[in-house]
Amino acid sequence: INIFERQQEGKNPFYRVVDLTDEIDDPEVWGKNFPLQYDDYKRTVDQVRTRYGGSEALPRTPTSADPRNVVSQSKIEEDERLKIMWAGYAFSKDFREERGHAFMLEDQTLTERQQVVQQPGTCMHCHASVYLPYKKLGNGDLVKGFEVMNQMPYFEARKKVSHPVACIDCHDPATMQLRITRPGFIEGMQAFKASQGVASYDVNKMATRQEMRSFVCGQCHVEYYFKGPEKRLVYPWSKGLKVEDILAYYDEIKFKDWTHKDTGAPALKAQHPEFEMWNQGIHARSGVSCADCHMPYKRQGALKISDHHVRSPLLNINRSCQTCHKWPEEELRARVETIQERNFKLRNLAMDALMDLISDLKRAREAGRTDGELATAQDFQRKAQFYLDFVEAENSTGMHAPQEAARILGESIDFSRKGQNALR
Amino acid sequence: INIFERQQEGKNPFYRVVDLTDEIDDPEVWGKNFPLQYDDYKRTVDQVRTRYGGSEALPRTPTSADPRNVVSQSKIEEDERLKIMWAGYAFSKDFREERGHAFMLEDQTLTERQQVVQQPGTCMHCHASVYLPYKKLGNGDLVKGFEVMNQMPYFEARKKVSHPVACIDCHDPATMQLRITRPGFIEGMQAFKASQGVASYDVNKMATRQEMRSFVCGQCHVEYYFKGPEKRLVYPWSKGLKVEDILAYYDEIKFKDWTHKDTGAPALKAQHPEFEMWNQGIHARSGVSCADCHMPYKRQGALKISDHHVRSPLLNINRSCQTCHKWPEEELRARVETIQERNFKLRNLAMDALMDLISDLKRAREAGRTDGELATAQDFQRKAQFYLDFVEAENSTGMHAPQEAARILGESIDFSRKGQNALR
Amino acid sequence: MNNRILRTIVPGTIIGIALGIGIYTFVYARGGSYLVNDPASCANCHIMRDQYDGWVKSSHHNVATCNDCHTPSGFIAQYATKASNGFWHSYAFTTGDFHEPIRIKSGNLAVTDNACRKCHLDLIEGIEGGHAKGSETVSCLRCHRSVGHMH
Ligand code: HEC
Ligand code: HEC
Ligand code: HEC
Ligand code: HEC
Ligand code: HEC
Ligand code: HEC
Ligand code: HEC
Ligand code: HEC
Ligand code: HEC
Ligand code: HEC
Ligand code: HEC
Ligand code: HEC
Ligand code: HEC
Ligand code: HEC
Ligand SMILES: [Ca+2]
Ligand SMILES: [Ca+2]
Repeated sequence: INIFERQQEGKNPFYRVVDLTDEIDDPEVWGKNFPLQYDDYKRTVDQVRTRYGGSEALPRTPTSADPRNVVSQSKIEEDERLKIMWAGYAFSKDFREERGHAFMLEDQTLTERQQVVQQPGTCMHCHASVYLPYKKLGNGDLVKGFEVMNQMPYFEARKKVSHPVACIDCHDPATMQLRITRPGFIEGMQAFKASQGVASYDVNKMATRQEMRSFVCGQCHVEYYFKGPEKRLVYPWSKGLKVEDILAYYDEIKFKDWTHKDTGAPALKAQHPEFEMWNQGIHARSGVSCADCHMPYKRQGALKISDHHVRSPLLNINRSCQTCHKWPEEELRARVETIQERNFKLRNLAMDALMDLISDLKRAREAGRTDGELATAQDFQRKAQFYLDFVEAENSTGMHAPQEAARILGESIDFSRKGQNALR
Repeated sequence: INIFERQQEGKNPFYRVVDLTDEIDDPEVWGKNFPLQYDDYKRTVDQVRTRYGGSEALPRTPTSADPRNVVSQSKIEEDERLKIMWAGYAFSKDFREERGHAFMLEDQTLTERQQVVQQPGTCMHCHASVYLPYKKLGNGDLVKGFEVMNQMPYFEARKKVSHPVACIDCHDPATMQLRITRPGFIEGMQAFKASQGVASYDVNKMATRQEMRSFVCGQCHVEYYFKGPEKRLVYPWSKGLKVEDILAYYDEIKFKDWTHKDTGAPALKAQHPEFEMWNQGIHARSGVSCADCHMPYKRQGALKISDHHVRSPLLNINRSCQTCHKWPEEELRARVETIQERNFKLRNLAMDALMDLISDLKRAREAGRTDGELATAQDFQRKAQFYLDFVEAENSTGMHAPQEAARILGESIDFSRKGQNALR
Repeated sequence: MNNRILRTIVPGTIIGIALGIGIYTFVYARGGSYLVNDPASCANCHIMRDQYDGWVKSSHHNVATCNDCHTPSGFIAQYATKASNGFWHSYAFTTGDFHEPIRIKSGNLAVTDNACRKCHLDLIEGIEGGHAKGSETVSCLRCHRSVGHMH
């Protein structure tokens, strides 16, 4: 019975129930043709915690302003030093552990950061299914639509979208091939490739299938900033993907995210540079993609499908890691945790060093020293903080590139302590 | 005929030409039974440089005091900061890149460090075939002989030995099985295992064959010190093998190698902790032994043997790495060099930080501050220097445990810079 | 019913059902494939497809079939292994109750490690330590895991 089913399944990969077009963005409709993928996709509502990742489902009393009855743990409460690092910036108000894709739109809409700053429509790029909305706003032109939405106030843009990331954002409806739909990534890759001597790179034409299995994630899991009054979303890769390349870029254009409240430093906030960090690691170098670990193949009868329940690989070690690594599950978990623990300890040292610098700077300022005198130390703070945050905000706790993450933390410590010395 | 010969070889791999006993230490005699291994063993005289390892054969004019006409490059000339780190210690006089096993005895005898300090016979433990000499001096008791030689002056002990590490030091002549002949390692492992709750560990009885393929190297490639007036060789592992465990041990017994000339700090010199560092890495965790990479199997006629030309794996990538890693040779070299370069850059930052601390301390001392006032900063120097040296003296340039090495360097930077702060 | 009877009947029933299912699969899904030597027959179970595809491209596909590496030498031992694996794999396949990706278990791993020696004994006599009677043997698979089929 089971076997018969399996032999049948083996022969007939999918039933075409509806005709998908580029105008349909509701995943439920796509799910009619691909019920297995859709079922898993819906499971991104699950919340399970790992040692350093996953997320915890914390009950909360809904209010009219924020109807969520479950949120994930607050990172700034877990480590109060973060509030000091981000003093004067919205992140010191509310910053939580990220959770599954199903929540992206509501978590963005409801974060208390929205109450502190007026955000632009640009935010939507990575928290909603914007492919169709962009095309509509741009009269068929994706990039034009992107530009239009960028300049809307957040809550106006919010009305134009209705789903978190959906099938249409990663797939071509006709062939189901992967595709890149995000202008930010298309332009970012172009700039990056140009820096390597490749002119007019077109990701949708020139990327290999295996590359696409990471690039679809690189659409959002990257460091970014909003450029100019048009609030254009830009991935700062024109000098390279390493932390020093990105900082050099920001320095060149004299960009800052905010001025640190206690010290006056022109500070930067690094944000989820998973793609950049992964690029420095041994897995990327070995051709292992994000999807290999976060959407591993699973067997459904005779079919092998990609697990669309995107989540921490530690919740699925056998499929995520054991295809390549013949070690027992417990051993693999222990390996990851050894790497993460080492990373976390060094991150804590770097955090302490930064706290020391901030408190020295603050005291110097209170003692009446001018910004001119403090400039060197402030610049060290900018650097130290960006490096530290680059690892802190990277959600793998060092796993995506262990040696590189430790190197960056080591340099961050050096910057913080040199900043202190500059105050002598 | 050729084929016939090979078939014979295959069936009867070892021609027993001589009867080996525990009284024969001349490798040439062992070589009669095992000509293939002996041929390779002799090739450790080769000198070839890799990016960060191997060694360079520099011609030199022999003198009566030092008849060597070839030496390897001087590390303290390549990086003058080393002289400052070791000011007042023999290493600031002469310290060279290590080369093949064939040179170990002459390099030890002729290093200029010998002219600066009176060394004890203990040195011999790791630079000569001491198994038979120890047994003779101890009337058949290895450990007793060890104790006797430790207390001789170096040049008296020197007369008791005649070969660099030889077959008898790693092999049982009757079975050719690996064995541990070095009291330092036997006792060190006992202390280490005791710290893990294993009582009276006997390495020769309890180690697996695969462990022995690393332990024979761990006899010498380790951190050590000479204990007490008996100059007993001790491996400081009773709290564990990590750098912080070893430092905690030295702190507890208030041990120092010397007093830093410029700063008065009670300094430590770390020495070739390959075994300790390898232990923290992913290869050790995966059961990959020193011999797997440094003595890989090679095919010689119809036989497969262990390559006794112990050397940098980068000179033999196809056999050393490619059985496990199916990447092209150039790619594997690039991977190693990426790891090493990252390590080397961070090491340079840590070195600069240490130089800053030393010069601050020196100035403070010259300004008349007392050792009492400087004690905290001096202790930071001790720590920073030991951590840095632990990576610097570890000869793989980070390769044996990339993340761990970077973590240690990061902490070293923190210590140096905190030392500077303590002087404010 | 008291516990003792339960303890006999329940497992008995389960074994009975299992046997039934196992035998059903053995026949229907060609679990008997185990008894022949054609590698393609192992791939009858689509679950063995990866290994089959890997084997086709491996250094050994001209010289060794699945059974050369996955059954011990000697007629009885060979068929005992085949029958036992044939039955349990059929059972596992039907119930779907097995670890994925499939992992070779220690018993079968030992069979395979020994299989290398069937063909390569001459070559490895040196490293096995002709003189080291009774010492541990080398595990070939530590370095050569992928010779039969890339995983
Ligand atoms: C070698 C496997 C591997 C690859 C390849 C990989 N990751 Fe990860 N990733 C992990 C592991 C392991 C963690 C840690 C999970 C944890 O701590 O629970 C992680 C964590 C994450 C997290 C945080 C998850 C959580 O549970 O909080 C995100 C987001 C992430 N990775 C995205 C990416 C992206 C994007 C890429 C590609 C650019 C990528 N990963 C490539 C293994 C991988
Ligand atoms: C459209 C933007 C977008 C794309 C494309 C995207 N992500 Fe995400 N991802 C997010 C956002 C936003 C969150 C956080 C949601 C929240 O916390 O509410 C997230 C969360 C995650 C998490 C954390 C889950 C947890 O339990 O902590 C993982 C893992 C992850 N993404 C991996 C991936 C991978 C792998 C891909 C590509 C296959 C991918 N993402 C593609 C935006 C995206
Ligand atoms: C370049 C893509 C991108 C843009 C643009 C973006 N996000 Fe996100 N956001 C992500 C990803 C990826 C995650 C999950 C990883 C993480 O939390 O570190 C995330 C997580 C979040 C979360 C959940 C975790 C937390 O921080 O509490 C909130 C809230 C959020 N974003 C709000 C916003 C807001 C507000 C904006 C606009 C100012 C914005 N995002 C713009 C990609 C983006
Ligand atoms: C964040 C990106 C992302 C989203 C959103 C997404 N997919 Fe996928 N999907 C992938 C990736 C990556 C693959 C693997 C493609 C490959 O290997 O070439 C894939 C593969 C597939 C395949 C091919 C068979 C398989 O499982 O490998 C189907 C069918 C599919 N997805 C359907 C869907 C449906 C239906 C939805 C919406 C419910 C959806 N996908 C949403 C990234 C995504
Ligand atoms: C598609 C193959 C593949 C997958 C899936 C994969 N890895 Fe790896 N992994 C590799 C390769 C290749 C290397 C590099 C070493 C080599 O060449 O064998 C590696 C190296 C490692 C290392 C050593 C590198 C280091 O940074 O210390 C660890 C640990 C590791 N992987 C853990 C994991 C874990 C945990 C997962 C699942 C979350 C995973 N891997 C998934 C292929 C993979
Ligand atoms: C995974 C393979 C691997 C293992 C296992 C390994 N090493 Fe290495 N080792 C290397 C590589 C690669 C280098 C760097 C060589 C270079 O830079 O030329 C190195 C360098 C060295 C060097 C310096 C060599 C030189 O050419 O200057 C020594 C000494 C050394 N290792 C000893 C050991 C010892 C002792 C062990 C076991 C405790 C060990 N290694 C385990 C790969 C390994
Ligand atoms: C008796 C002590 C002793 C033992 C045992 C020993 N070594 Fe060494 N090894 C040395 C010394 C001393 C040197 C440096 C010789 C010199 O520079 O003159 C050295 C040098 C080396 C080098 C550097 C070669 C180069 O070209 O730079 C490597 C690699 C090495 N050993 C690996 C090993 C491995 C692997 C083992 C075990 C199979 C091992 N050693 C066992 C003492 C030992
Ligand atoms: C615990 C084992 C051990 C002891 C004891 C030991 N050595 Fe070594 N020695 C080594 C190893 C291993 C190397 C090769 C690795 C390296 O150079 O870092 C080496 C390298 C050397 C070298 C060549 C590189 C250099 O430093 O210029 C000299 C010279 C040397 N030792 C002298 C001595 C002297 C003098 C003593 C006694 C005070 C001594 N050794 C005691 C293990 C030892
Ligand atoms: C520094 C340690 C060391 C020295 C010195 C040494 N060997 Fe070995 N030898 C090994 C190791 C490690 C093996 C691998 C043993 C195993 O796998 O169990 C080995 C294996 C052998 C074998 C078994 C066959 C093979 O090649 O694997 C023979 C025979 C042998 N050595 C002979 C010699 C002879 C003759 C000498 C002296 C000329 C010598 N060895 C010196 C470490 C050493
Ligand atoms: C006997 C098997 C074996 C040998 C020989 C071996 N390795 Fe590995 N290597 C591994 C294993 C196992 C891992 C861990 C990842 C995994 O589980 O696949 C690994 C991981 C790695 C990694 C990723 C870990 C990291 O620290 O980034 C690199 C790079 C690597 N090896 C390079 C080498 C080089 C270079 C050599 C030769 C000098 C070598 N290996 C020899 C088995 C081996
Ligand atoms: C009836 C379907 C089927 C056929 C036909 C089949 N296998 Fe399997 N095989 C399985 C299943 C299911 C498993 C997983 C069993 C488990 O993990 O308990 C498996 C596991 C294995 C394992 C590793 C599991 C272990 O217990 O060590 C080996 C080796 C293996 N098969 C070899 C073969 C060979 C060789 C053939 C052909 C002669 C073959 N198989 C034919 C279904 C099959
Ligand atoms: C039925 C006989 C047979 C069995 C069983 C067998 N081999 Fe082989 N093997 C051969 C022959 C014949 C060759 C030469 C093939 C060639 O030249 O392409 C070979 C070649 C090799 C090679 C060199 C080619 C390569 O892939 O690198 C290795 C290594 C090897 N075998 C290892 C093993 C191991 C390990 C096992 C057990 C898991 C094994 N063999 C089982 C017959 C066998
Ligand atoms: C520690 C790693 C290691 C282990 C364990 C190991 N081998 Fe190998 N083997 C190698 C290396 C390296 C080579 C390549 C030798 C060369 O190229 O000269 C090799 C080569 C071979 C070859 C091919 C020789 C040729 O070139 O034709 C065969 C066959 C082989 N091994 C069989 C075995 C068998 C059988 C075992 C178990 C008894 C085994 N090996 C254990 C590393 C290993
Ligand atoms: C030359 C030897 C050789 C041949 C031929 C061979 N295998 Fe294997 N097989 C192995 C080895 C070795 C392993 C263990 C792999 C591991 O542990 O990574 C294995 C493991 C397996 C497993 C368990 C999966 C795993 O990775 O643990 C299955 C299933 C299997 N083989 C099926 C087959 C089938 C079907 C064939 C024929 C098409 C075949 N094998 C031919 C050597 C061989
Ligand atoms: Ca999370
Ligand atoms: Ca060297």
